[in-house]
Amino acid sequence: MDVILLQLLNGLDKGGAYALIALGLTLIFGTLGVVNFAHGALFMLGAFCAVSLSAFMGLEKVTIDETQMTAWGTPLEVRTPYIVDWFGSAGEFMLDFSVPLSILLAIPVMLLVGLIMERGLIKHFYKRAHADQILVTFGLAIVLQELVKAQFGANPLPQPAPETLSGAADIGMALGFDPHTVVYPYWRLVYFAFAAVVIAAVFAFLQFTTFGMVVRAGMADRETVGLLGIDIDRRFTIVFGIAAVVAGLAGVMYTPILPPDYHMGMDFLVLSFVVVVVGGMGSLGGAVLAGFLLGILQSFASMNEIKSILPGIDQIIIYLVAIVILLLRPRGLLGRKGVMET
Amino acid sequence: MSTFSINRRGLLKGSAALGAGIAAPTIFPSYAWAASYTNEPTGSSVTLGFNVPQTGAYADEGADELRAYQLAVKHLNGEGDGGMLSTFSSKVLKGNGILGKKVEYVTGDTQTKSDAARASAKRMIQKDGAIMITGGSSSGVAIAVQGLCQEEGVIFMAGLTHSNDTTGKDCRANGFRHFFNTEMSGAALAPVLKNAYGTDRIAYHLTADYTWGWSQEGSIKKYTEQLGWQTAAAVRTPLGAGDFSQYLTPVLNSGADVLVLNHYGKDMVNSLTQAVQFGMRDKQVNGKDFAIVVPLYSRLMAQGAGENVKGIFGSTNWHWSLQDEGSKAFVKSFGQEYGFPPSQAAHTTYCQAILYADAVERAGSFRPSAVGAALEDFEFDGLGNGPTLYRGFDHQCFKDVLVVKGKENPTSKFDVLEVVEVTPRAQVEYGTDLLGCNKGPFNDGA
Amino acid sequence: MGILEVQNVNKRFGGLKALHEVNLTVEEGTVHAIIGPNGAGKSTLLNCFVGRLKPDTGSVVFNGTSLLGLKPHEINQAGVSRVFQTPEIFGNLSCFENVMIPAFARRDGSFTLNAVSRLSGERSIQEKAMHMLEDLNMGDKAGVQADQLSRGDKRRLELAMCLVQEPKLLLLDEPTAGMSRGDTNTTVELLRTIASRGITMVVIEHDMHVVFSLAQKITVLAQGTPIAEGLPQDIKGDPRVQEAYLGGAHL
Amino acid sequence: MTTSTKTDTLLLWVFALATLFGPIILAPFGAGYPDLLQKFAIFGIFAIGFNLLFGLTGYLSFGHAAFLGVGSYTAVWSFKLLSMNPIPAIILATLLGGLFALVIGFITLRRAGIYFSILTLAFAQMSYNLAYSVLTPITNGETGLQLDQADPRLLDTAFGIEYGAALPVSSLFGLDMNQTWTWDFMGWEIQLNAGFYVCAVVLILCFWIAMRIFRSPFGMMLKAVKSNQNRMNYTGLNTRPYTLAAFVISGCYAGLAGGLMAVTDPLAGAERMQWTASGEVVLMTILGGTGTLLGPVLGAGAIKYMEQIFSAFNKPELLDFFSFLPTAIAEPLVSVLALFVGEGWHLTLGVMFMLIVIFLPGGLMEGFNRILGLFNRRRGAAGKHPAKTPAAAE
Repeated sequence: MDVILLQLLNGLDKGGAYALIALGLTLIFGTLGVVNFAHGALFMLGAFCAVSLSAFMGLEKVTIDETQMTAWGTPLEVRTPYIVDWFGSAGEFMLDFSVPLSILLAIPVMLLVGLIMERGLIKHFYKRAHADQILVTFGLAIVLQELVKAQFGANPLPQPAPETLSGAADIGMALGFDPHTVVYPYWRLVYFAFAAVVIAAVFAFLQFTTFGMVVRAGMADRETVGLLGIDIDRRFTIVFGIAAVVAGLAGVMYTPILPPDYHMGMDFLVLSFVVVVVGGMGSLGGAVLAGFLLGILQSFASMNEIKSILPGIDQIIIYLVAIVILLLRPRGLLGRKGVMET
Repeated sequence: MSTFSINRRGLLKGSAALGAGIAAPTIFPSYAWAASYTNEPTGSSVTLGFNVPQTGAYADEGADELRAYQLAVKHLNGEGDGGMLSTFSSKVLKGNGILGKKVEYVTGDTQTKSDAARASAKRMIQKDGAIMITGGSSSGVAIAVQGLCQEEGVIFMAGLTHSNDTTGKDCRANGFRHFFNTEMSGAALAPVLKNAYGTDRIAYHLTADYTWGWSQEGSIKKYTEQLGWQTAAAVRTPLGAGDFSQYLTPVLNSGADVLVLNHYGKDMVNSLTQAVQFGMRDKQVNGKDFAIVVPLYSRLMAQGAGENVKGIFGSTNWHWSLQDEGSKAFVKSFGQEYGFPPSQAAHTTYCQAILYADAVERAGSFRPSAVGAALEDFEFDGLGNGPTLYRGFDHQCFKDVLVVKGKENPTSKFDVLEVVEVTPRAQVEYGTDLLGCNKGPFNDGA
Repeated sequence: MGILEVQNVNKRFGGLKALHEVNLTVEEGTVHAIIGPNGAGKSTLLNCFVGRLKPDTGSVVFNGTSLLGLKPHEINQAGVSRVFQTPEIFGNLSCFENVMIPAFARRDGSFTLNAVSRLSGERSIQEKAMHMLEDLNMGDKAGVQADQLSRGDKRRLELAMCLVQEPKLLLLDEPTAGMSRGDTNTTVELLRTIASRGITMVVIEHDMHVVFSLAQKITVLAQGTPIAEGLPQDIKGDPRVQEAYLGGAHL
Repeated sequence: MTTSTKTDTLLLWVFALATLFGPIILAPFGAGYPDLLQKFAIFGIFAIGFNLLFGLTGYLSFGHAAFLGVGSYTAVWSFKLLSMNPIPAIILATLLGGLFALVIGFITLRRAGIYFSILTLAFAQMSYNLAYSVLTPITNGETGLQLDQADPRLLDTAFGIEYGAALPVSSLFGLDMNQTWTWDFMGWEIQLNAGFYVCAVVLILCFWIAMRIFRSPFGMMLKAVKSNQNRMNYTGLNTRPYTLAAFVISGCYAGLAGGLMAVTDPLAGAERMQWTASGEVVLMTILGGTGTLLGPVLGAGAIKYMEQIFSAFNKPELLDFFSFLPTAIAEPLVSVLALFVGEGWHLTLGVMFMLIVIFLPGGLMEGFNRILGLFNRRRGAAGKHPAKTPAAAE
């Protein structure tokens, strides 16, 4: 029972990440009709916002101690972060909370990245074939990740969660389990809550603001909305920015779970496409539903009990589910008719 | 070659069949047939091929390997401070290149994919005339390139490859490995684990689901079960899983009190980071402190796991903090060139380049069979791992193995591991029948 | 016994009754028009003929075989061709190829792996297609890419594609929709020529001028039910028909 | 009509000669060595086959690498169990590639558009994941399937062919596939390799078949599928068997390419089936020019060339190259350029994709046609040769 509960938590946590990435991807599909292969790269850029901030805050005052030598024969360098030097314990607190603080950096940066990407590149590809969109955004993804690699190297860079959130919570106790049976890392709980909040915010934004209403109308019938004299293109540009921010935030908050490296975007790319397609192209609710569904199924498929009956099932479960769902429901779980079918 | 005559006949027939457009081989100048082995160096220089991962997950290790090779080339050509040449027990290298020929090199990107690695190795052999191929950062690639070098008739000096198979069931006469393997890791780690954790332990293995992972799991199981440990479960995880939470949570209540992570590279960084997040380093099970073991450590990768490596045991081929003369000379030489200490990948590849050059010098020829014979059963010292034997039977180096632990109070970002035990060579040696190597004859190619 | 016999066809979409007890007989060699106000169920009925929709109850029998449950390509192979409201053509192929494709479909059936023969060696098909284009005054446009054509020419091309199959029954869904007066007149002339060759046609049309200059028989649909059927002159004066068309505007 | 047949014959001849003289033509570009030439031919075949599906029907498969992988595994097994002769290996690889495509195509072609793409991707990733792990007894997992001294090779044994103590080499009735004749030609070392010529002959054959398909009624039907499936159905044509046939033919091409990879280099690794490998052939086709005959071969060549040649440059070589410049200029120039070569060759690839698709949507073929058009226009303007009127009817 405790094992099931833990796997459910794992699934929700994974699902949160899948849903966040897929949400932006499907938003871009639904509004702009663009297949964005650079979406994984946006996730990766978000993660590197966190890396940059902690690197920036971690800038160190270097004093060279000539009396001591390193093993490789250079004088020993004594390093203290400027921020600690200046602000004392407040500085230490900021260093500790660099990942959550990175959200503040990631929002403007990712918005800007999104706007530049859309205005500079994507908008020229609205009317082009999907194959062209794939090629150009894939090229962009490679360029972005190679630039990050040139700057930060290829190895993962650890981004610890804040000290107070780095342990694990004994949540089983509250639910009547024995102590120490259902423990779960604080940060993963934070991540799940964060994913839920962001998803809710995006839905609320589209549901309850006039801006969102116009965007939804535009998703349903772009031409008609255009005929009403509403500048739908500019709104779609902003939608692209929002999608970039959502992907970026997913990346920022994921860094304590998965030490970021330049290639992490590609690792998530295929998966996020599968999630979007299973959910139904252009369906926001579908993306969220499919994200959680696949996350949970993946978790359960990895259990020893199941693997011993079906070896290797955990490696293919996502794809297997995608195949079954697409054959049973041609347009995905909540897909609308006519989207991306030609 | 019992089929030589058939070959010759068929060959003429075949080439005639290729038809117009290609001249028949008879018009070729005869010197094309005179080369007695692949890429025999005829000029004043000799070309080595450095095949390292430049893209993909191991790009940083590949970059470090390349740095070490460039340093070795400098030293071989008599530039720089000579590094380990001065501490190496064999003194035939004079700093005038190899056999008086200046050492030049070409590079290739393995991408940590067998196909890409073979393609770039072929380019270096077929186009650039490389006489020897070396490098790599995974066993799949090492075995693939080793097989290629056997076919092409050049020597392969393996880089970072830890699977038993490289010098076990997939060994080749033209291939040589300086790095240690999972069998040695198991043999070296077991006594240390016994001292630290006792003999009454239950281990839970998470294993990367491919050849190296299985090999590592098998070795650790074998040696820990000899200690009296039990194995609760051994679970296979997909390569590049990213999030390992679904494999980690079953560990919590399995009754196991040791978690063995048979992962390498990014998988190791991720699974270790996440295991620590699940509180596994501070946990108590069966009245004992829960322990995590990472059988194969890489310092470059351990940096990616940050603070999570603290207090966690593993094994490694070499570490820059070693205090023997060879290691000190190498660290100094490398550090002054690049400003930071070398990794074990850099060390093993540097050694391989030096060992190759030395063998050529001693053999007096670049001919692969002659060089190979010079390397076989070669005893040497002064390259950082103590007295070492290049065993002739399977072309595996036997030397001391380091058991390391994540350092509690690192003084710099390079200082993440501390050496807790140098397991002497005698303890990690194994018989020739254990891994079943059948390497076949040398191939000189052409 | 007509070439197309429709009996007691019913079709519902959820709560909406789209077709109700439709009975219809199309005689061989005639032009039969189906008219009715918007939403009367004309297109739904047509879709039931070609296999796009399946009636809930009732039967559609063509030339002695039931069309129910057949796929569109099977119905076409049985001899029914269809012209769409907006021309459905192969936009990025030349007009010549557009006409060759149906010619092949008629000769080789719904699938042949004809990968070894050369298009340029298919003399009889080429002649047939070229002949068809010339017949419809499009000989000079043979090499033009189809989506470069004017709307009228697209319609004409689509007709050529249907006619080259020598269909036993030709279905036309508003063949003059969105056309200028001039284009409409030319199209009507064209259709009359085709009709005069004895090809059976079912026409759905809004334009009464077109209907009365073409049809030998007219069925009027209103709210999914046939309310009148007969010769054009009978229909013209039928008060029920005038009633159905927006409260009796004079036709 | 006859002109088009003539043009085709000419194109075929030019293509065949260019392929056969490849080792000489490409030597000055540093690409005239056997392995790269073999890769050009093999990936050329792969891309031609992919284009038969994608270029003609518009179905974008993201799983074609799976068929390539199946072909490779089949060929290596054929070497192990039957004979080192490449002919049974190639035939079996083609058949199994096609068979695998038939099964996957039968399921995936029920959907179109991006749904089809993701379905094929899912199948290919499943194949890759399984080949890497649980199917190791068949695929030898990470290490890849290799030849062994102790393999049975039943046919070879039956014909009394033995291979001595060394590992056997695939050989066409005695002509070893790794046999290379070198020849000094105007200062360049020309390498004529038996394995390459086997690939080249197969490539020319494949090109010819593709050309015949393009010009056949079947090819026209496939173009019609891309153009308007609705009209296809109402014209009495069943689209499913057409798309399935295209999918299977293109799977055969992929299997054949995989088989040839094993013939020239008898090792089959699982990463050949990874989605990135499927993506690569998509990129080759689009880069060269989707739906053109020659484009995919050019695209395959361009990407393989970059992979080998750009990745081989390193900083010291660049510094050497620019040593004629003063260091103040050379240093920064080299550090910028170094981003694009050696370990940064992926960056060049990414930039190239973007530039091509932005400025040359029709791929390299469009580029050539534009240059050709420019040339023709200039000649036309000079009044010597009036611009040719486009041929009517075909």
